[in-house]
Amino acid sequence: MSQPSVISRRVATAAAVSLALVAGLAACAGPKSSDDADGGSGGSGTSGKPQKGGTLTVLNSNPQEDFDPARLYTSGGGNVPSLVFRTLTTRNRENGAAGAEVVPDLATDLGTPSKNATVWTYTLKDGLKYEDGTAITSADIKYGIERSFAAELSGGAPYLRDWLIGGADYQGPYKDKKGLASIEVPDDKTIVFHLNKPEGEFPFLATQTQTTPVPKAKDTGTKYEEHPVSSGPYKVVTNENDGERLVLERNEHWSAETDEERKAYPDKIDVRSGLDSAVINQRLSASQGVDAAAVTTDTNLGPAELAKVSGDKKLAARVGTGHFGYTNYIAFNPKVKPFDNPKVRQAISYAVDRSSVINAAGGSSLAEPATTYLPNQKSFGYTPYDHFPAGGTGNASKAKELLKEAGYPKGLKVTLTHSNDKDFETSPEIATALQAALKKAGITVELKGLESNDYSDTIHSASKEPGFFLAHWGADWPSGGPFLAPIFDGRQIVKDGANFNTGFLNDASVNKEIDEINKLTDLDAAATRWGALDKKIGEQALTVPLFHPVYKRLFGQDVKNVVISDWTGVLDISQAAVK
Amino acid sequence: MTTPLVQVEDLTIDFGTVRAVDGLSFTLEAGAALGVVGESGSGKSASASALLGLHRGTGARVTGTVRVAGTDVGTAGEAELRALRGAKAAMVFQDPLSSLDPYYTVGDQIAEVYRVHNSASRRAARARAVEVLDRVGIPDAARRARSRPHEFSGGMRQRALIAMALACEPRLIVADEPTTALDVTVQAQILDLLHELRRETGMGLLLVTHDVGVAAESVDDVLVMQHGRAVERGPVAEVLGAPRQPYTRELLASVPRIDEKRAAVPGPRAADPDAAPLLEAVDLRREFGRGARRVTAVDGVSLTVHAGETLGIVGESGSGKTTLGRMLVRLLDPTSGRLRYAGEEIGSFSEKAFLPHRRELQMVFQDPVASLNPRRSIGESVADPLRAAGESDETRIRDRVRELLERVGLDGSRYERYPHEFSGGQRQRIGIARALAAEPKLIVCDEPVSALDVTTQAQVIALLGELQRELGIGLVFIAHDLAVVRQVSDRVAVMRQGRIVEQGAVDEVYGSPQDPYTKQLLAAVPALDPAHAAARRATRSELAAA
Amino acid sequence: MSEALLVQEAGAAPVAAPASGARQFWLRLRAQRAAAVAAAVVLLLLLAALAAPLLAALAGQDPDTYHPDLVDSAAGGVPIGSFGGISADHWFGVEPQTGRDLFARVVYGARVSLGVAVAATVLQVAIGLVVGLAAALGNRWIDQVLSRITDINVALPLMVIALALLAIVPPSFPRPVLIALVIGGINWAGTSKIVRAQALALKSLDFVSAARLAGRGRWSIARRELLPSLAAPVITYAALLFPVNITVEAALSFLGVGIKPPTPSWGQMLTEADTWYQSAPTYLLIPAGLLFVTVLSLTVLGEGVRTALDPRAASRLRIGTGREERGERTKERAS
Amino acid sequence: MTGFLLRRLGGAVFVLLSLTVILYAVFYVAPGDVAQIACGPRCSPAQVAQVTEQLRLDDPVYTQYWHFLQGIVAGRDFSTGTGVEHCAAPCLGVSYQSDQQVMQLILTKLPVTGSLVIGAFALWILLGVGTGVLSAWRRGRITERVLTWLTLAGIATPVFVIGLLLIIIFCSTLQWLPSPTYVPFTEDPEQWAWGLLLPWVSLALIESAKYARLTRSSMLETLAEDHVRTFRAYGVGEPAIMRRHALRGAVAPVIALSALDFGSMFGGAVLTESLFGIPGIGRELVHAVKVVDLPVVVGMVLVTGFFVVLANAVADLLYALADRRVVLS
Repeated sequence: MSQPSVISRRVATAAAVSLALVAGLAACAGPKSSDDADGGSGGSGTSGKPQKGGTLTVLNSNPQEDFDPARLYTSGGGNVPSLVFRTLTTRNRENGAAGAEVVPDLATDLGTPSKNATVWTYTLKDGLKYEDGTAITSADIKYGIERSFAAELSGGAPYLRDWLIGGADYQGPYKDKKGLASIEVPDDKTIVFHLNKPEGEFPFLATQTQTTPVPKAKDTGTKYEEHPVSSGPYKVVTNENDGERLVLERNEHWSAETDEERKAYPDKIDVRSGLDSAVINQRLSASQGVDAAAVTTDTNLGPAELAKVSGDKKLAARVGTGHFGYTNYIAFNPKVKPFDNPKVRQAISYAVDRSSVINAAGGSSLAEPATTYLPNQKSFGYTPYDHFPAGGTGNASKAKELLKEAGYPKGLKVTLTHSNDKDFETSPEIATALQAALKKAGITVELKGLESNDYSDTIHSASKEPGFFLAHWGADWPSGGPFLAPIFDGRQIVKDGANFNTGFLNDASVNKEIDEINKLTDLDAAATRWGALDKKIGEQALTVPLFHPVYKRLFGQDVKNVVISDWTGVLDISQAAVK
Repeated sequence: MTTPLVQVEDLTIDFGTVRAVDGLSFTLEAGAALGVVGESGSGKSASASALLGLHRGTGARVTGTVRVAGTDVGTAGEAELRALRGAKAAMVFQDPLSSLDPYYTVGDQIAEVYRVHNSASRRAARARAVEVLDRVGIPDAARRARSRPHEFSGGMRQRALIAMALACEPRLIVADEPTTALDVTVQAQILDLLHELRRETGMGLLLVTHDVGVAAESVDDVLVMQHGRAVERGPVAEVLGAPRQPYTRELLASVPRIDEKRAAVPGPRAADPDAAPLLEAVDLRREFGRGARRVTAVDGVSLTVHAGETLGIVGESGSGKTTLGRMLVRLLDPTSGRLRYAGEEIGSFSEKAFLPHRRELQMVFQDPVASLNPRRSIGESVADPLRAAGESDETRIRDRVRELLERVGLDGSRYERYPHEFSGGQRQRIGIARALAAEPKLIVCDEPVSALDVTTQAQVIALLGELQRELGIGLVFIAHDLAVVRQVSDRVAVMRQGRIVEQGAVDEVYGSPQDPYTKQLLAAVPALDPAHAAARRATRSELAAA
Repeated sequence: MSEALLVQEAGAAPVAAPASGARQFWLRLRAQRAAAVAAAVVLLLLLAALAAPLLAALAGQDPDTYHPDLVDSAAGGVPIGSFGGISADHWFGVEPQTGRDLFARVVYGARVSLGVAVAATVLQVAIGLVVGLAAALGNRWIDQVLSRITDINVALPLMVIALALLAIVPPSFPRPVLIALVIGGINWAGTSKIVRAQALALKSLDFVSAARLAGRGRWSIARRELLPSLAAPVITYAALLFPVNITVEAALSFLGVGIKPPTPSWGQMLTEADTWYQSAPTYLLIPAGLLFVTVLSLTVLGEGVRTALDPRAASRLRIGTGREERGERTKERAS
Repeated sequence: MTGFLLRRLGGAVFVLLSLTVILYAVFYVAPGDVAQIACGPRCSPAQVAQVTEQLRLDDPVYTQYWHFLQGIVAGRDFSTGTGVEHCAAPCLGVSYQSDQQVMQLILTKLPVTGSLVIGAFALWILLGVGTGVLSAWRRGRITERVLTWLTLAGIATPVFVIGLLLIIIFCSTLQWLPSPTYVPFTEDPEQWAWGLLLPWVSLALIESAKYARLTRSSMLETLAEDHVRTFRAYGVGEPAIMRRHALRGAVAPVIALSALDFGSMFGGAVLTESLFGIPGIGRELVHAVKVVDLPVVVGMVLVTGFFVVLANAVADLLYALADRRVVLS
């Protein structure tokens, strides 16, 4: 009797929703674009030139349960995996907006597009080696991508499946020995991707860990994550309790000459996870013993802790602030009455009290008001707009007026669906704040809190989707594409599975514009057009953007060279030094 | 003459508002034996405790002087008091099981006491424990010293307690009801032991007891107490033989006597031995537990009860008499055997099938506290059989209950009262009223008077007799007290280890017992006449030797 | 507190404590000063909970209104002013982040916390009574089956089942009711064990036999003869269960499956306030203090009830109602 | 004795099987698409269908249960994609969400929870019994009152509040202790102890309260018994009475309760484990419930249930050993 084992362990946090980084793996933030480029608002805890050596301790709440490149979602697999896995391209490891750029990693450049950006060709650098000294070949990268199609190793982002020719039907190398024909490896250094439509953002996709080379001979299927073969500066020495305790040591076969991005100062990385977030912040603020050289890659300062930190200058100097492309918003399902009526949606847009929502999310230091769906960062093509100005605390009279026009002179009674997670995002606190604000506009809100799995199932089901609910969306990479397309592209409506086009928008002009932008390989030009598209879609009031979170995280007093990019928002541990 | 061993002057003890002892004075000379006799509540136990200063720290108020073996108990310091306790005067308590620590071996407990008063090594103290245990007649004392109290029988435990008292060779032993919890045969042995020890060691004995017979057997002088006061004191033969005080006379008159025949019964007693018996048990057996722990409580008992007659069942504890009684009214199912009632085989009836007859077989229980639900009014308890029979007219129920209460000699208006507002004897009457409410054909009385003082016993027994004559019901009277059984029964059955060893007309069995066990039982009953008691002690040792 | 202890403690109560009218019970309870004070405190808390809207109105506040102006948004939403923003308007200060009035939330929270705990306790006692009685009175088979079911109940991890059940039941079902049902439905084994043991002990008493002889059926006996006598141990046990239930509600909140906002409960407040210990201590101290006072009062009251239910206690309390108890056994005063 | 053990064994098997049936039933109706969760949020319906098939979630629930039982008796095989992994009997299955065999998972978590429980246990017995003895000895005096208040505070305070306060006081403010972390005993016994000290203390503070009460009440009960009167009447001093007789009376109930607590703590230290980040059974269990990882939930509950059942039997045995009057039945 045999039963296939399984799959990702992707856990509630990730499942809930937005997907994207969010989850425990990479949450994060980088200094705000305005915060500039020279050191990040976090600054570098201690002055002095960073030196090699020492042990960097990582205190996390979520274990690195997935350590298989096929199963990681976030670009570069977030922080820790990126020390072990190199990818075709990668994030630019710099502070702020500069960090939102994509740069080559294993490949010599960002890829050569042809045939209207439907074919992308990459050439590998020379001298690339695994931890065992064997050479990395383009065939290994192809194999790494193919195995991510296996049901046993699911969990990655959907783009390869959606973009590669034949991707939708391919079941991975375990079932289909022939492999995926749309990936060609003419020689050991070259790899060619054939896409089913133009995708100017392919270089961004190439940052994902699925493009990490996996030597076929070393593949042990679901067991691979116990000891993945390193291509990066560190190798896994210990992996206990499914990623709860990780010890990484230097990979002697990694050469800094081939890797401009990873600084790899510490000799050893010690990841301890499964800690309560309050405990992590306590330890980081005390910064005693090993905790002096500690950081966290998944735990933000909560409002209470922020209150404490803001009263302590010394401690405040050890806070890294980051902005990650992320929006929390109200979503409407226009198929459900009364939200089919644009006036009702507009009325609610006018009525929201963003200041109390922001307070509920942790206050103005932890959240910035959002009136646009796209995050307020240049790389996304941020174009400011506020179609239904509610001011700081809501415009109740305008809302009432609209309700009257919509045929609800005596007010309205609606149900707001939210999750029961304690995440300050789609959580009850936010819903409660909205409830109080809408009451002023004569809208009685009943709250319906769902447990995480139920919530995720419900809001992503075309048939069960509620009319009025809290949602959030994070960037798979810092561009408008993965932010707008899944949500507003009418061809991505999924009837019998997880659907993310929650407004069921299927507008030919929107669909066409998305296709047009995808053809652009000039990413700056694309960004501008994404911004314009966002503004245009915003008029339909299918969502009410609420706030963009700001991430604040403590690091130990010995930590130097703190780099926080706008891409991940996380203090980048590949740059951190402890000596 | 030297100072007396015990000198009590004007002793008064108050518990809160209740005065337990009221101006008591007496003395006890070294080596003498004094019996303190009285009914419950007479203050006899409280007085005994005062001799060792045991009321200290309990909230009781003690005034007057108590001197024991040269120690002024009232004013002595803690250390002085501890030096008195056990070493000069030792106490033997009533309930031998609860008076020993269940967690330690008997030997260790005696050794502990010994070491308090003697600087002896652990080993020496243990040796002393074995020595005294051997002295009090524990067989194989060295081995039994390593047993825990629950592994001892009641008599053995009482011996162990006496051994503990002997350990430090005290000048006085205060024994508080030392035999009350024991069977007659064992009681006799313990009394004999005390007698012998006293003769041997010359220590003084203060014996507190409610049983005049026990006092008659064991002491030189007797002090009768009532309501906390001394009523009469004198040499035992004098007080018991020719009481001067009315209370003493009343007390003595109430004591049932084994050698006294049942008074002739006036009125109709429909005990026709030829008529079909009301209840017939054939070869009844009852087992408890399963497997290796199986115990046979009743082992093949056959008997008959006729309407209007009283069958007495006597036996010591563990003889199976209570189990038998409960089977007779179907509170317990027999393991095997037959039980015929009114011509029907009811032994195998299901509870449901038996229901029509259920109320015709009633029982009066031993413990007047446990047999009434403390949280229900007594009227409700008595009305239970009426309601269960389907009567729902509240007035009729009340009338009938009043009638019944009055019939058993209680105030019929006390329907709403709760059991704790009644004395033991009254509660027993309520129990009888409840049994009568069911209009029974047969009542099994399980030790109905053993928890009562003698004067009360006599009244309850008289009531039962009266009712039987009046209603013609059959009675089964179960008791351990041979004298009581003799007073009430037409026929008697003697039980031992689940079997009936002897059965017959009451005068025949008491007059010329056939079974050796019956003889032994009869010989163990304490006699009121001290002279007679000495003779019986001799008989007992003969029987024991035989 | 594990139920084993509770069993142990309540089990120490005498089987069929003899004789006590309601009045004597009351006398004995009143004679214990600590218990009397505790009873008053409990009563006060219950009243406060019942009169929550009134009390909040008296303070001129309600539990749901946001006061964004009373918190420092940039500092994470810490209340402005000393001691968590305590003022003439806000007697207990305001809640961090939202600025909602803490006094109003505390009194409304008392409703939920005490309500859930009362309901859960009642449920535990009710199920425990039925199962325990049935096991004690039924035949060997019924006893075996029910005892095994009780074992299963003991072995079921409360938190796991609570997590699962709270996810299954539709969110429209009132959460406090659900939580009471879950706590009550999962944690009754202790009660049933006590009831079974006590009922077995009582069953062998003569007055139960007498009721059988009177022709009463099993359930009639259980109701009339056993139930009144079970009251003592069960009440004692319930007084111990109650505070445990309050902390279980808090623990469920801590695990994220407790009472849902905006409904306040002490447990939920404690959980939220946990991290605010340093920056807004009153937020933690007020519900924690109240919880402590409640548990303390209930425990003292429980002890008091247990003492009062034991008539032998009367002599200790020197109110002279139980003194004759002992002598009574063997005494007849001229009847 | 043999009979006692056999009956207990039978009862235990019945209880444990019932637990698994209940869990299968509860999770059958629980919301949350296991395959979707296992697959990841952006899986296509086709991919989810593949995962469903792989996890055999398309089988009827009773078939799934049957396979579970078969696994316990005979073991099962699981595909890793590149090969087959054998899960030897007694096989509790493989996690839906990770690839670990449940048995292995349990074996890695047991020592962790074991460390927590054993240390806390020793501490709470010491603390609880000590407090109980002291308050029985000083009954009616101020010491007893203070101790009573302290124990009540222990009962009234949720462990997550006490735990956090301890961290703040000892790790942050006073900086006397390193932050709590779990280091396996086999790796470094000294760090193991230091790392677990605060969790031990937190649990002990809360648990010891009831032991204090139990010890005190048992001792007072014993002091009211007749045999204590006997020894007083024989001149035995009060200290010896307390030590030899009163305390002895508390031994049996304390031992019995300890066994029960010890057993139930294996699944019951959820809050402590969560707060201090101790990767033990309780925390894993809560996590597994949240992600609908049925094999892990069932396996873990079987283990915690086993400890509870075992503890019950051990408690009875110990009670009988401590108090020879008790007969095992």
